[in-house]
Amino acid sequence: MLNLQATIGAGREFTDEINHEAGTDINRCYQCGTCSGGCPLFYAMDIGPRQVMRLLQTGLGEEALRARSIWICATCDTCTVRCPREINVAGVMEALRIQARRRGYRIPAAVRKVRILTDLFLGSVRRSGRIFELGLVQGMKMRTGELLKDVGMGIPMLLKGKLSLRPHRIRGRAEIERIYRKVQEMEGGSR
Amino acid sequence: MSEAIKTAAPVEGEPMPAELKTAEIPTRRGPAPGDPEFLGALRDCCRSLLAEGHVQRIIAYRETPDSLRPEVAFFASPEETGDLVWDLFCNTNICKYLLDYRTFEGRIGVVVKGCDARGVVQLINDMQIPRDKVEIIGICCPGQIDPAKVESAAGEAWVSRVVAGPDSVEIVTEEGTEMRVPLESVLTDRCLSCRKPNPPVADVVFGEDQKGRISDEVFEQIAELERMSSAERDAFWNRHFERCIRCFACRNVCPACSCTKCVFDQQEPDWLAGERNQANQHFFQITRAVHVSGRCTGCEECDRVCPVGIPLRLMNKKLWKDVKDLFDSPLPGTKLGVRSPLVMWDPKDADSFE
Amino acid sequence: MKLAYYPGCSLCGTAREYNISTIKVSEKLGIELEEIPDWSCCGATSAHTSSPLLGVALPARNLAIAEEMGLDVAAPCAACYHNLSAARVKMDRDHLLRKRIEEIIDRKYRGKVKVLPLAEVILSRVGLDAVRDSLVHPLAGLKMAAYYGCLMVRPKGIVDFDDPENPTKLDQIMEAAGGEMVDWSHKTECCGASLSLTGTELCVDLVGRILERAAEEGAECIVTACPFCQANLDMRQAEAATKLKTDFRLPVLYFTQLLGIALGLPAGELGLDSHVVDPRPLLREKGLI
Amino acid sequence: MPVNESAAAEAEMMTEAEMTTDGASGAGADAGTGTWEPRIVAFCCNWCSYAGADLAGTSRKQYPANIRIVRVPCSGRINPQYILRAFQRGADGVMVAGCHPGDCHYTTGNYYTRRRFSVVQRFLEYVGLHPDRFSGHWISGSEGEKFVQTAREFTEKVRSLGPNEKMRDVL
Amino acid sequence: MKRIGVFVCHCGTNIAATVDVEKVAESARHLPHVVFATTYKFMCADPGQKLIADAIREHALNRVVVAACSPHMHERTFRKAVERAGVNPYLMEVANVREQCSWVHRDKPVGTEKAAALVAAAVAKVARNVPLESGKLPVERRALVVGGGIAGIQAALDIAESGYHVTIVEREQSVGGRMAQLDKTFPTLDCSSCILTPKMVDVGHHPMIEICSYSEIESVEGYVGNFEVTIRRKATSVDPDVCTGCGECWNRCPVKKLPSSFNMDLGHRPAIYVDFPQAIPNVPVIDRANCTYYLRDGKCRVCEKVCPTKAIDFTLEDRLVKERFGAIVMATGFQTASLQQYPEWGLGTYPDVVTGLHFERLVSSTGPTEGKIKRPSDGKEPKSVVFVLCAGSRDEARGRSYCSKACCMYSAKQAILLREKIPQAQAHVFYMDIRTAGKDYEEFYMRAKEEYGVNYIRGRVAKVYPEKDHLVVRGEDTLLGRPVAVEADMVVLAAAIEPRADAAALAQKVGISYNRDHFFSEAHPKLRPVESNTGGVFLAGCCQGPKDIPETVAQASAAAAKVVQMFSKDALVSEAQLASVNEAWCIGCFLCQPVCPYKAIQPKEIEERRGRDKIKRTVSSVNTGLCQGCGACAVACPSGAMRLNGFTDEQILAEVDAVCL
Repeated sequence: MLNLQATIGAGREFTDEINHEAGTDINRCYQCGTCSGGCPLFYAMDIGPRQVMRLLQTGLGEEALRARSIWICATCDTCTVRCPREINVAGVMEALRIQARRRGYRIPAAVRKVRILTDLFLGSVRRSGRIFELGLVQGMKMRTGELLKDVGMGIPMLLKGKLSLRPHRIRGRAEIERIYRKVQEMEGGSR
Repeated sequence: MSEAIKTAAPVEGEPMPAELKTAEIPTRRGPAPGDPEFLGALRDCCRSLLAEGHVQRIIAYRETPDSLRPEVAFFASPEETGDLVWDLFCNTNICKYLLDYRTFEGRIGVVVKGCDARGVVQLINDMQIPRDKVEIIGICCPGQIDPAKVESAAGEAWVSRVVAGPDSVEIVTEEGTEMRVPLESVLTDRCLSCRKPNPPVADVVFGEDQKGRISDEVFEQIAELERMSSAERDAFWNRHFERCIRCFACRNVCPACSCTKCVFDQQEPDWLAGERNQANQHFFQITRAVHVSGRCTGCEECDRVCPVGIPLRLMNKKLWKDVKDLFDSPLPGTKLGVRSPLVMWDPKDADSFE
Repeated sequence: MKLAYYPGCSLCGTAREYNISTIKVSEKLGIELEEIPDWSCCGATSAHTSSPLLGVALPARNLAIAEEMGLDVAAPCAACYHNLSAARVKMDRDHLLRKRIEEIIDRKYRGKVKVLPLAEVILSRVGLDAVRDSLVHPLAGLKMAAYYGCLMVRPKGIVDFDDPENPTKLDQIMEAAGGEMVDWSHKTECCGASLSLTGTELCVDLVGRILERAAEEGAECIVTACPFCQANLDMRQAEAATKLKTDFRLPVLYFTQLLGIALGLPAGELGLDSHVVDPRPLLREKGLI
Repeated sequence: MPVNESAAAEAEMMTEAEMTTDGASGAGADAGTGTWEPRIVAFCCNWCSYAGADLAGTSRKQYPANIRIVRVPCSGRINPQYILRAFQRGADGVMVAGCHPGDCHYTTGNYYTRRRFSVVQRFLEYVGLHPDRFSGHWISGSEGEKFVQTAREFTEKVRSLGPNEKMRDVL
Repeated sequence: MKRIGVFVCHCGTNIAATVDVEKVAESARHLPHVVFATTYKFMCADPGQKLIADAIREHALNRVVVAACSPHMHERTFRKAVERAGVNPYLMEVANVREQCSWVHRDKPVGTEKAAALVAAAVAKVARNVPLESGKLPVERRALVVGGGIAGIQAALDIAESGYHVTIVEREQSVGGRMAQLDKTFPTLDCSSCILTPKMVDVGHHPMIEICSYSEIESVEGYVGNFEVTIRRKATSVDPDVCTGCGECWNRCPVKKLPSSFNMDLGHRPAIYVDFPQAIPNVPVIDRANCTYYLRDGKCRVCEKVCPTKAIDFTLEDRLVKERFGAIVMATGFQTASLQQYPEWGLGTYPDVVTGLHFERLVSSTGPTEGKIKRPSDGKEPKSVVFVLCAGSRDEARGRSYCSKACCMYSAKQAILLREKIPQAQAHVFYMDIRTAGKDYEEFYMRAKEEYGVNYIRGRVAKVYPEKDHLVVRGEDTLLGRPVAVEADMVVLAAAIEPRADAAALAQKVGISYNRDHFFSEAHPKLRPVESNTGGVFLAGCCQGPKDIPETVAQASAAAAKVVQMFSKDALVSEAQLASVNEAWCIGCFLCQPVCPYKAIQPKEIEERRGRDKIKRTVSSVNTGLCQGCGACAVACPSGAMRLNGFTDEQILAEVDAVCL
């Protein structure tokens, strides 16, 4: 049996933090389901954006941190645009993803690749200031073991010069490194 | 005499006639003040008006022992007009005396220069005297001389006589010494920036239309005040309002102030208390200025007569500038039948409210 | 008129043809593009989904450089336009954030720079009449479906290029280029490109839905202004067709490529050879190349 | 003059002294904490802004108690001399509120308010009153929230300016 | 000798909770002229009013201050109470210590101090009040009803039945309004025209009712009891006295294909038309914008030729008719939202996406499809129809935060009609909350689900798009927690009810206020729902807010009762707080005259002694019949000669002084 006034009390602080980060107010949500209905990836999610809002409203926000949905969300903002209660739904999903990472929650296996790609992407930018696409794809293959994925696509793109072999390093690389460190200091984040 | 323009007194049901017929300036013109026969022609005109019964009284000026300060005189018979005079020392605005003649049986003639004539028109627009009861004898004013400036130019010596030329003035002192100074240096302050020296409405006019002197000096002073911080402006006006002795000369000389029972004289409601603290001084000055805004003809008599020299023109002209910017209305007293813009409205008015 | 050009990482790699056609079309239309010196990546979705500050700081560096150049920024790539515009708007709204970002990127940023997608530059600064006047091969008979995707039009307030539900600006440009535009319902339905490497089977479903609707409305090709959408719709088209047990050959082109053809630019220079679904047969059939 | 049974001769007019009420605490001192609290007089038109203030009440929306409302039938009834009087008696800020132009219950009342106060507002500023101490608003009967918002913002603005000395003549 | 009594109300706990009423009464006792101060739990109740009466007797009070709720609530109540106790009602002032003090300041000491100040202000003001008598106003016992829908018809019938003349001004060709467009009505499913047309006929033939159809309000002058309304009788090109409504003209008119707005553009009508067969008045009008005679100067004239009674007269022009009325009932009804801000639903893009009113026309026997439900795109019979509720309503993001109240019920009805006419068709309803707050409403909704198998899906529709030959409606079934798509041949959007497009402009013409959504504002939502803030103007139907037919009819009869109540008195009690002139101070400058909105100021010759002789002069004077007490003249008068009783300069200055100290 869920003791609601307890969970609401306990979860209030977390919900307020998410409200602050997403710059919105989840208590306005009247559970109409437009966000889930319009979400292109809801069918692949374990709990839809509407249910995530409900969890946060009832203080069970922590549960959302363990869900696959916050990693599947493509931040396409369809939900935010159509929400009749003007809630930044995509912002909430993004804030939950950041909180999950910051609080070190285990990421469900099925969506772990999203985290791997994000780390590879940010690592590549940190090193050379721009994305080294080939390095990214190889990094994904190494870290996920799917060596033959899209191999058919790779060769023609190479031939058409769409995949440069060397990363394009910018002069201001030190600046980018400094930005990463500064952000880390300010956010005290666990990268 | 020109046929008097019939102005309907307030008729039952329609208090303000839709459009008073604005009198065109008549073709009959007398000689200009500078002209030697000017004074004779003026006296003849007044004498014949009285003699032929067109008017029963004429308000003009008369000689006094102090030749720099002629006095206001009320001529009732043709003979008296012998010592009627008009020279460049006729600063006093005589139009307000018409208020004493509201119930006078008969017509009244007034000898008025540009600013005085606007006062007469404003009194007519304020329904205080009907247009057909006033014979306006207008004079295109070359600019009035400030006696104080002449005396300071003459230094210690007593001034016995002054002969005003077109652009210079000859001062003759008791000891017989003579000195010539440029006209501009002795003109009354307001005449230095007078844009409308010619009577806008008159039955007969003496002299040709004068250009007047364009100077934005007062508006520059206002702009400078507007640039100050509110604390500086507060200090500026405190310093001036402090000196006000509440003699009410500014109110008593103003053609737009025609109330018989002024708010400042009322006990109930107790608008203005007697004590001369900064609150009451502010209340008096601000209320007086706001009451006449939209009807002030810009004659600046108030500024001239203020015994303690408070720059009232800086207040009146500021209000006039804002009224003109906001409502684009004509200068009060220049057109018959025009009411104050503050008793009208327009859907497209500017809006300073949120 | 002169603009600071921000190509973005994709236009230097997989979306090479978008870069070439953008530069060529801009020259033809008199838009002077000066590449932002030493620009860096805008962080795409990875930055703002990992750290709010990083998501603003990375684009802010480029905005600061553009501000030094004193030029508004033209960003053809929808993702870069979204991130640059989001950074600008967030810093406009939150004075404290602007101060912290200035500290992070160690550069002055006063927020005087506007960010425009290339389509907006063509529409508002060049004008459709100028495009019509310089047509050489109007795209007569070519039925196109304009696909806007999500980043370029959503959310309102962060990007204000066009209506988030029913955008029409790309349609207007391509109609000015003589093409026939199809009115269809999935113009702004998300194609899931950010999951192309991490959730490929999801992409296939989403791509399938979009292409099915476009084909049903009689479109012969898809026109877009987003390298993510182009890559996703192009590369996943075959898998989507097999999964839906139907076949549709809808070449996915950048609007600058087709605009280039309409403006008479040589086909060879527009990178028409670098698509998975080859557009050249269709274009030859229409007599455009 | 705390007289319960007023034995004073029936003076038709109020003498100045009688006006003082030692019942209410000194002007401006807040009953609770004793720190300075700005006194704000709001002239509200009966049909719109006064009704808006009522709506703020029925919706239990909180706003600073510094605002004290004087009801007038129409914003067109607000005489600029009332503004001067309020500052004289110790007000630190004065608000004038009426119906939106076009909505006036008497059709044209607020058009004159708009004209009159666009002149008076500039003139008050010109003679040295700080512009943030006087403001005008159009608030309709259904804009309870706007009344509260305006009340809060104006109170804070006046609070930041401190007590008003100009034209103050508190007995 | 002023003896003031102060009565501070607890209002239960509404005031007493956050204002120390005893302390307020105590501080009031020290105010000048206050000889008695007390508090009581409910001043407005009988015991409270009795308390005032007793105190007046015991303490010989001649002025009263009641510190309670807003004067808008009980000023009238306390004035009557004071009057019954023998004191002039205008020697009573209300201090608003509830809405403007206790309810908006929770801190008790602060609230108490402010309440004391407000009471001090009321006492200072009442000390300067003078006894006033309200005058008598003549009443024009003729009512104007704006709008000929069911609200207007019901109001008109009730007023006329009470023996007073009523003029109905209806913009369309016929009365009937929205209800004429409906097929069946909930919850009884009886046919709309069967219950409406008899009333229309009554209105058509009632001796006391004049119908000005195809007409609009041009301007409204005057005030309660004495409105002067200019009505624009638009030119119909048909002489109503001669026309018998035989129908020859509209059957033979060559211009056939004009979209019929009555049928929501689903059907067509000729250039000379009546809205629907049972139209009252049964006299057609010519649509001059599309009639060949007017388009190609003088051609065609078929209707003129075929008309047996020669009723056609192309030369008729608009006529401006000026009439006097004592009361006005606003019954201008509603329109459904255009939903242009919702491209994701495709209304206006996909032909098979329609609104509730379109569906009513499709299912109505007088409709374009004679009652057979057919898809607008290809005329096929729909096998699956989706009804979408809250289409535009309850959506603050796009400008409409309110619930349109009637959609849940009429959508259920439409689903039932669909299932009755096409038994094998499926009816789905996407909803957020079903609201059946009426008698037999919930039972009707249950019948739709049980008896007619209507499928209710809890979820707000996210997108509607065409696929092959049908539409797909996408959303989430929030009870299942899964994404759902419903293939539909037709989608019916229950579009939000909003006021007519020109409601705001009409409100300004008549002089009544309206809210953010342009619904007319009622004087008090609970206590005076059918009165506007402007005396003599009453409200009925959806123009005041979304509602269904039963509520509309109830409001119409209520408004009629108010009108009849007004007419039943021999004269109207006029406002007592009017302007008056202090003739001694008035200099006759007439600055007051142009600012008076009611032209109530006229010149007056008076005789005065000036020294020995008598003089005659002109001063201003106020026509108490026209003056409404706005006070603009009092401010325009520099000397203060023009006074507004009840709000004189002395009173307001006293209030300002008390409020500031």
